[in-house]
Amino acid sequence: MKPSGQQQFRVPGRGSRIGARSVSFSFDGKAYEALEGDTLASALLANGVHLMGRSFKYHRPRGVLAAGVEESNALMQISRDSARTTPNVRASVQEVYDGLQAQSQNRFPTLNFDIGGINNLLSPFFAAGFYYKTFKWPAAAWDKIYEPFIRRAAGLGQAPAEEDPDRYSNRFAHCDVLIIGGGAAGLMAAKLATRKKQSIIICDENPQFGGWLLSDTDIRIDGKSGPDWAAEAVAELAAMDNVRLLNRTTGIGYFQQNMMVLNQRITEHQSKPAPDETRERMWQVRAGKIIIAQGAIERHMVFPDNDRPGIMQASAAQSFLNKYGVAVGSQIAVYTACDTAYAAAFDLAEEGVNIPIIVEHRTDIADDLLAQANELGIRVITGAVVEGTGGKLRINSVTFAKQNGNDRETIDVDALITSAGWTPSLHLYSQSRGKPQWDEDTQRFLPGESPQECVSIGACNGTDDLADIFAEAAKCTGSRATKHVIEDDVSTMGGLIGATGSSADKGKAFVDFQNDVTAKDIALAVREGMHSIEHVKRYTTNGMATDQGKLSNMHGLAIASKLLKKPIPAVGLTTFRPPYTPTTFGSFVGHSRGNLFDPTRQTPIHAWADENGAEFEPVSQWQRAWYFPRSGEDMHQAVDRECQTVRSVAGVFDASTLGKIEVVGPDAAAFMNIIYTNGWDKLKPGRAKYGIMCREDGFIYDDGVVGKLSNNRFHVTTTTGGAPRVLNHMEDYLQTEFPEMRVWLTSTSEQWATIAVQGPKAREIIEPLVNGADISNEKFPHMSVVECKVCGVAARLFRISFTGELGFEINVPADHGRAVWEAVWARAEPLGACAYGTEAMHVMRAEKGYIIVGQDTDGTVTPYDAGLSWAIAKAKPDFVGKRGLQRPDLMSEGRRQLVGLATKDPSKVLEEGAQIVADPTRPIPMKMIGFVTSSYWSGTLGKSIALALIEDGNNLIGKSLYAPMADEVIEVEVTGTVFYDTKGERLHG
Amino acid sequence: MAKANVATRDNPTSGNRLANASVSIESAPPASRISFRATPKGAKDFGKTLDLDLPVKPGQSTSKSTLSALWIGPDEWLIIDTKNPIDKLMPRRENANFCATDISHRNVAFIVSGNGAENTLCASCPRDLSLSAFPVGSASRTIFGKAEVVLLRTGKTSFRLECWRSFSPYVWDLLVDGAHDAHI
Amino acid sequence: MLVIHCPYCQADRPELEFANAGEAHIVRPDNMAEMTDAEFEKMFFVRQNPKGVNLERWRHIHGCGRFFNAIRHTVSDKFLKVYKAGESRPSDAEIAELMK
Amino acid sequence: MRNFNALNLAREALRGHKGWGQQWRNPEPKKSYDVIIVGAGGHGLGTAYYLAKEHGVKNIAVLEKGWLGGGNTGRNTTIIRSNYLYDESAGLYNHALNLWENLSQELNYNVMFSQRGVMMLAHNVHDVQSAQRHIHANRLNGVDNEWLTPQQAKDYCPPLNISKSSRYPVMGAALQRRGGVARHDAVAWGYARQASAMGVDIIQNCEVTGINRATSGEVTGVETTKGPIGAKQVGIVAAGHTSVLMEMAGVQMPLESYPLQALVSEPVKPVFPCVAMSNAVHAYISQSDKGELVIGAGTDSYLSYSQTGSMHILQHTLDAIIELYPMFNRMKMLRTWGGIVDVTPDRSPILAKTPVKGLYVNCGWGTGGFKATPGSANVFAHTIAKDEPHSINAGFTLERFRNGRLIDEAAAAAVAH
Repeated sequence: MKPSGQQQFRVPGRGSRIGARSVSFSFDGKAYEALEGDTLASALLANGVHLMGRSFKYHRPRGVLAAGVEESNALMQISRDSARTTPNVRASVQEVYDGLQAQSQNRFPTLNFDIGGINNLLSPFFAAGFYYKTFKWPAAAWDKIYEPFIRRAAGLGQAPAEEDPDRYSNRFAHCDVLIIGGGAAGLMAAKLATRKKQSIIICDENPQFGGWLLSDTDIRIDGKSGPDWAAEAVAELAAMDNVRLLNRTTGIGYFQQNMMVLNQRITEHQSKPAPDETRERMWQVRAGKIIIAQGAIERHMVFPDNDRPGIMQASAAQSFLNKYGVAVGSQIAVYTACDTAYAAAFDLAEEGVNIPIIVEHRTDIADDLLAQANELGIRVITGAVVEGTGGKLRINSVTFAKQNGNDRETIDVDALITSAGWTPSLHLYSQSRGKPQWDEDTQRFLPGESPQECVSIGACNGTDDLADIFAEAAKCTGSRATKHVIEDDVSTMGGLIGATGSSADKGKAFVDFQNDVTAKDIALAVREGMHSIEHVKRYTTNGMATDQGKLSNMHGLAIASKLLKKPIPAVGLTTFRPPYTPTTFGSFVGHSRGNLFDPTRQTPIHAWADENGAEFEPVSQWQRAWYFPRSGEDMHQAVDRECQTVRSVAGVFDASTLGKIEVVGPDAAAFMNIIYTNGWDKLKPGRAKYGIMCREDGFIYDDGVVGKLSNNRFHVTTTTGGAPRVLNHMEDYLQTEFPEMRVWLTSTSEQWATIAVQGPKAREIIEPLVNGADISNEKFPHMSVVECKVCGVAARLFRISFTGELGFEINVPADHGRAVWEAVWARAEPLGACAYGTEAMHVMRAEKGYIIVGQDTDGTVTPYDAGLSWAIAKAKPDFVGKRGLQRPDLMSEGRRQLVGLATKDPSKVLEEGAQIVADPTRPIPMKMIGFVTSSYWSGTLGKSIALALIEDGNNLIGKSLYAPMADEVIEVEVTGTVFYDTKGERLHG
Repeated sequence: MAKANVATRDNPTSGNRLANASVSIESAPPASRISFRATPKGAKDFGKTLDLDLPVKPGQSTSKSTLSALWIGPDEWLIIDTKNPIDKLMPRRENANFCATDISHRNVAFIVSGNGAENTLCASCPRDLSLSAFPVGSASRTIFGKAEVVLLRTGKTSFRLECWRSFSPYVWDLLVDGAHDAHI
Repeated sequence: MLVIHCPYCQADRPELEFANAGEAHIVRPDNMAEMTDAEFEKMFFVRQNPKGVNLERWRHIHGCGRFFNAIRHTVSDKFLKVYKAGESRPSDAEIAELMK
Repeated sequence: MRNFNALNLAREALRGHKGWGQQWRNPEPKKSYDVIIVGAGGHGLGTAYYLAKEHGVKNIAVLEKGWLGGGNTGRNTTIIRSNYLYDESAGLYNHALNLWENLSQELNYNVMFSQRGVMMLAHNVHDVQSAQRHIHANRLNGVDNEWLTPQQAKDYCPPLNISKSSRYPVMGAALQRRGGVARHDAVAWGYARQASAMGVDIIQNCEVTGINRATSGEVTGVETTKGPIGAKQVGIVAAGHTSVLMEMAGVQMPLESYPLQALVSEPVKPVFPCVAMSNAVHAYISQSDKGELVIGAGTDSYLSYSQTGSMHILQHTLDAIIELYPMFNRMKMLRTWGGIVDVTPDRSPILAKTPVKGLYVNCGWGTGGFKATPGSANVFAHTIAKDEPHSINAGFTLERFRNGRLIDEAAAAAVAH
C-alpha cells in the first residue's frame, strides 16, 4: 500500500471512468492528486479521506454516502476565484479538474475539530421541534439572544459575495421524443426510437452515458461489457442527425403539456474554461413524448450510529471501485437486506479487500450468493442486525448480533457498506402530476397512470431485469422487441424500509443525514400527533435537506407507518417538487441579466438629450429626459430655469414616449363614443380634444389628447405607461363587444417622434420649418391638428399645450426625429429658448391644474372627483364606465375631490403623499381626509403649489387644513386647482 | 423653408453587424412598412393595387421582388417593401373595407442567417422554428425574450426579424447572446 | 408554460404569446345604464371560478391579436376546446362530452 | 396538555422525550356543533381558538379536507407587515401585528416571529411618491414605516445592488422595522394545540361536500366525507377553495383562484438579514432560520386549482431577484412549490357575514393572508360570535362590490404617467 495522501486506495486496472492523466486539487487547503475522470469524492477516497463534512444540526463528522446526486453529507464549497464560489456542491457529482479548490462547510475552526460539535452532546435537548417548545420567555430575549443564536447557526456553505461573472444561456427546443436518463433503458429506447425517424433528445445527468452499466463489471450484453455496450450505443446515436445527446444534463422539472426543463452543465468539470464559455444552459423542451428512465436510488440501512465517515451505500462502494478504481477501505463490513450489496462485496473481495462480515438482515437468501461468499472466504450472518458502530472521525468498529440479540460481536473495520434496497425515482413522474401507486409485494411506490404523454421505463418503473428493461424500451417506442443475450445480470432481490432492530427507540439511527433526523425524531413527531407524512416531514425536517429526501423519504414513511399502525399509502407520500436536483438561479435567469433584464426604451431624441447633459428618469420601460442641468445647477435650479424660460421665451420637450393609437374606420367616431367619456360626434376634422377613459367601474383609466385627422381617422394619444393596456382595452371592446363596428386600431407610438415646442415664441421657432399649413393663430387655433411637412418630412402638427402656454407638438416619423429636433433646436436656442424635461413639464402643468393620471388620480378616482365632469357626455346612452359611475359610493357626497392647496408659509413645499387632516390635535390614529398628489416649488409664481385629493374638497375652498409631518404641522388653505393664468389667455397667444 | 438633414433614416441599431462561424446578424436597411387591416374584400382590392396577393392562410407570406406581405392576423397584414418609398405603397384613398397605416419607422429589422440562425432565435423565442414547423415563407408575430417581434423565414437558414424601434437595442443584445451558443 | 391552440392561427402556440382575459360569456347588455347595482356587481365582479371546467377568454396578444374563448379544466389545466369570439357558448352536454 | 418550556424540555431530554403527548386530538366528528369552521389553516384554527377563548363558545369543530396547516398556511413566504395605506387595511393588519408580537407566549408555542424588518424598494419617481404616501398615512395611523435612502437601504440589507447603472436603480425604500417573518407551520400547530386543549374538535381528512340549509334559508350544517354534521353557524375559511364551498350554499363570490409559486434556495450561512420586496422589479426575498433564501413573486395569469405553476413565472421571479441581488446568481434553487390563492376584485379580503343566515366567510387574501392570520382569526371569531363584524373588519364586506366602496390598495398604487 502507498503512503497516505498518494492515492493509496487506488486499485490499478479498475475504473471505467478514469483516465491515466493525473490532476491535482486541494481540500481544506491540503493538496491531493487524482486521476482525470474522478469525482471529488472518489479522489478523496482514493487518498483515504473519508471525513468530508459536518451535519447541519449536531455537527457530526460525516463522510460520503453515495456516488450520485443523492449525496447529502459530502457537500463542499468550490471556488475558482472570489466571485466564482459555489456552496453545497456534492463531492460525489463534482468532477475533479486540475487546480480545483474545495473547502468543507459548517465547521469552525476545522473539519477535524469543530466547536459546533458540542451540539451533538446537547442533542437530547435538540429533538425534533425543540424550538417550538422553548425560547419564549422572557419575550424580550427572543430578539436579543435566542433568535440571533438560531440564525447564526443557519446554513451550510457561504453565498457568493460578488456578482457572478459567468455566462448562462437558454434554449427552447422541440422534439418528438425526449428521454431522461441514458442508462441501459434510456439508451435502448433511443436506439429503437431513431428507427421511427423521430427527432430525439436524450440526456443524462452524468458525464458519460451508461448509468449503472458503468458500475457493474460482470454483466454482458450480446457478449459486450456494460461500458462497451453503452459506448457503442452512444456512438451509434451520435452519428444520427435526428438525435441530440446531452450529457451532464439533468431533467429538473416536468411542467404542463409535456414541457421538460433540462439543466446542462458545461464548464463545471473544466480546469480553465474559456472566459466567455457558457457555464450552464437551460433547455426548455416541448416533447411529443417523454420517456422517463431515471433509474432507482439505493437506500441506506437505518441503525444506531449509521452516520460515521466510512459508512456508505453498497452501490456507492461498487461505483467507486468499478468506475473510479477506488477501494473505499481495506476492512469493509457489509450490512444489507438486498442482494445487490453482495455484488459490491464480491467485486471488492476480488480486488483483495478484506470483507470480514456480511451482516444480512434477511433470514433467507439465495444459495448461490452464499456459495459465492463462501468461495471468496466471506462470512455471512443472516437474520442479523448492526447494533452500532465505533470511531470518531471515521468508523473503526461495527457491532452486530442476531435479531434476537444473541451472538453479539464487535469487529474492527475501516468501512461499512449498506443496502436496504432500491427506491424507484418517481420525481419526474410525480411532477407530471402522476399519482404513484403502492406495490405491496415489492414494498415500493411505482408509477401509475400517466396524465401526460409520458412513460416510465427501467428501474424507475420497478423493472430491474435487463431483459425486461429492453422489452419495455421496445414497447414504449412502438418497436418490435429485439433479441439480446444477457449474462450475469445482477439480482435486486430484497429490501427493507424503516429502521432496523430497536433503532426507533435507541441511539441515533439517522434517517436524514444532512438534517440530523433520526428514527427517534420521527417517533417523537408521531407521538406528538403528527399523523400525516407532511406533518412528520415539516416537524422533523426529514426529507427537506438538499437531497430533498432521495435517501430519507421512504424510511421516514415506513417508520411513521409502523408507529401509526397504518399502511404506508394511508400515511401518504410527500409530493415531489421541481427541481430534481438543486439548480443555479443563473440557469433559470439565463440571458435576462443586466441590460437584458428588461428592455430599456429610448426615444429617437434620447442621444441628443444625453449629449446635452440631461438627467433621465425611468417611466415604465422608458427613459425620459428629466431635466437639463447647466454647469453648477442642481435639479431645483435647473427646473426653475426651465420653467421660467418656457413661460418667458419657449422650451422644447421630447414627448415621444406618449402612446399613440390610430383609430380608423367608418365607425371610428362611434367607437370613440363608447371608449371615452366625452362625446366625439361634433369634433371636426382638423380639431383636437382632450379625452378621458374609464374602465367599466367608472374610475379614470387613462387620458390624452385626440386629434381628428379625417372623418374616419383619429390620432389618439395615451399616457406613456398606459399605451399597451389602453390598446388592449380598446381591442377587447372592439373585438368582443362591438365586433360589428368597422374600426381598426394600430399602435403608432413608435412611428412618431413627438417634439413639443411651448412658450410665447413657439410659433416663431417653428413657423419657418413648417410647410403646407398655415399655423397662424386664426387659421390654426388652440386644439388644432394638421398634416403637413416639417423640415420637409411628412408630419402631424398639433396646436396643443400641457404648459398653459402657446404650444405645438410636432410628430415626425421616428427615424427623422433627431434631425427635426436639431432643426427646431437650431431655431430655438438663438432665441433664448431651452430644452426642458419631465420635471419642468410636471411643474408647469400643475401650475395650470392639469392632472397626471396615475399621480393626481389613482384607481379610485372618478372623472367627477378629478374635476373633469365637463369631460363626461352625460347625454350619451352608453360609454364604458357610465353604469359604474352610478354606483352608490361613487355618487355619494363628500368623496375625495381634487383641489389646490396653498401653504400658509408660501416658501414651504409640501411633500407629495403628505396626508391632510382637519384637526391635527387629535390622537393617533388620526382621521385623514386626503393627501397631496402633486407638489412643487413654482419659480414663476414665487411660491409653493400643490394639488390634493380632499374629502368634500370642492366645498372646503378657502378653509384651512393641516399636513401633520413627522416634525411639524403645516397649515394649508384649500384653493382651486389653477394657480397660473387662471383665465387661460396665454394658450391663445 | 428650413430643411433638416433628413435624407437618411436613422435608428438605434443602424449598421449593427455581427458574424461568427455559425450565424450572421445584421441590421436591415430602412424599409417602407404598412400595417394593413382589412375585410377580405379590402385585402383582395389592395392585393390588386400592389400586384401581390395578400396571403390568406395563417402564418404565411407572399412576396415579389422587394415587396412582401405577411399574414399577421385574420384581418391584419404587415407589408414590407425594402426599396420603394412609402408613398408608392400607401393606398391613395381611404376605403371602408380597409385601413392602411404607415409604420415604416415603427419597426426595425434584423437579418439572421447561417446554419446557427435557428439556434440563435431559439435562445429567446419559445416557438418551434424547425423547418417542418416553420417552413420557408412562414411569418408570424411572436415573442422574443421580453419583446414582441415579427419573424419571417426567408430561407432555409435565414430569417428577417422585425421589432419596434425602441426595443431594437434589447433585441440586438439578445440576438448576440443567442449567437454565442448558435453552434450547439 | 401552456400550449394553446389559437383558433384563428389554427395552430398550437406557446403561452408566452397569449394573455388571459378572464371569464368568457359575460354579456355586456346594450342597456348598461339601466342595470341594477346587483346586476352590475354580477357582471363586473362575481366570477364562476370553477374547480373543473372553466370557460375563459384568451387573447393571442403577441400573435394574431385576436380574442377567443377556451374551455379548460382548472385542475389538470388541459384545454378541452377553443373557439372564436362571438361563437355561442357550448352546451353543457357538449362540455360533458369533451370531459370524457 | 404539557406546558412547553425549557424546564420541561430538559426534563424530557433526560428520558428520551417519552412524556410528550399529542399536540392535538384526532377525534371523530360529533353529530353536531354550535360552530363549524371549514378549513384548518392558520385563519380557521385561529378562529376556533378565539371563539373558544374570547367568546366562550364551547362546541366547535374545524373540518379539514387534507391535513391541518396544509394549504396556504404551509405554502407561503411568511412575510408579516402592516404598512398598508388605507385605514381599513392598516387597522386590520396592525391588529394582526400586535397579536403576532405576543403570539408565542399566548399560544405557549414558539412561532418564531422574527421582527427583522420589511423593506419595500422604490425604483422610480412614482414608487417614491407612493412610498411617501404610505409613510405619511402610516404615521397618522400609528403604524411604523420609515424612508431609507439607497445607501441606508444598502446598510440595512447589504446584498442589495444600489448601483445607479442597474436596469432598475434603487431610489430608496420604505422600511417597517416591526415587520418580519414567522415559522408558518408553527402558527397552525400552535393554534391547533390550544384550540384542541379547549375542546375544539379538529377533524382532518374530512372534506365538506355540501352545505345544508333549512327551508327558511339558514344554515343547519354540512355534508362531509365523514357524513353529515349539524351546526348553527358555519364559517368558511378555505382560501382558494372558497368559491367552490360557497357555491354549495348558493352564493356566488367575487373571487378568482390563481396558482402562486414560491421557491427556496439551498441553505447558506446568514447573508440576508431582512425581508425585501419590490413591486417594480417584482419579487420578494428573505432568509429562513435554516439558511434558505425564501423567494416569491406573482401568480400565474389564469385560474387554476392545480398547485403547480409555469416555468416562466419562476424565471421572471429569479430574473428580478438577480437584478436586485446579482451575487445570488450561483445560488441553487432547492425546491419550488405552488399554492392556490383567492383574489377579490380589489385584492382586499372579505371577512364578513353572507346573505345566508349562519354562514360567514373569510377569504380573498390573495398573496398576503399569512401576515393577517391572528388578526383575521380574532375579528372573524368576533363576527361569528356576535353575528356582526368587529369595527376592525366592518369595511371588509361582500356588499362593497355592490355599492362600490372598495378597499383597493393596488389601485391606490396605480402605475401610469
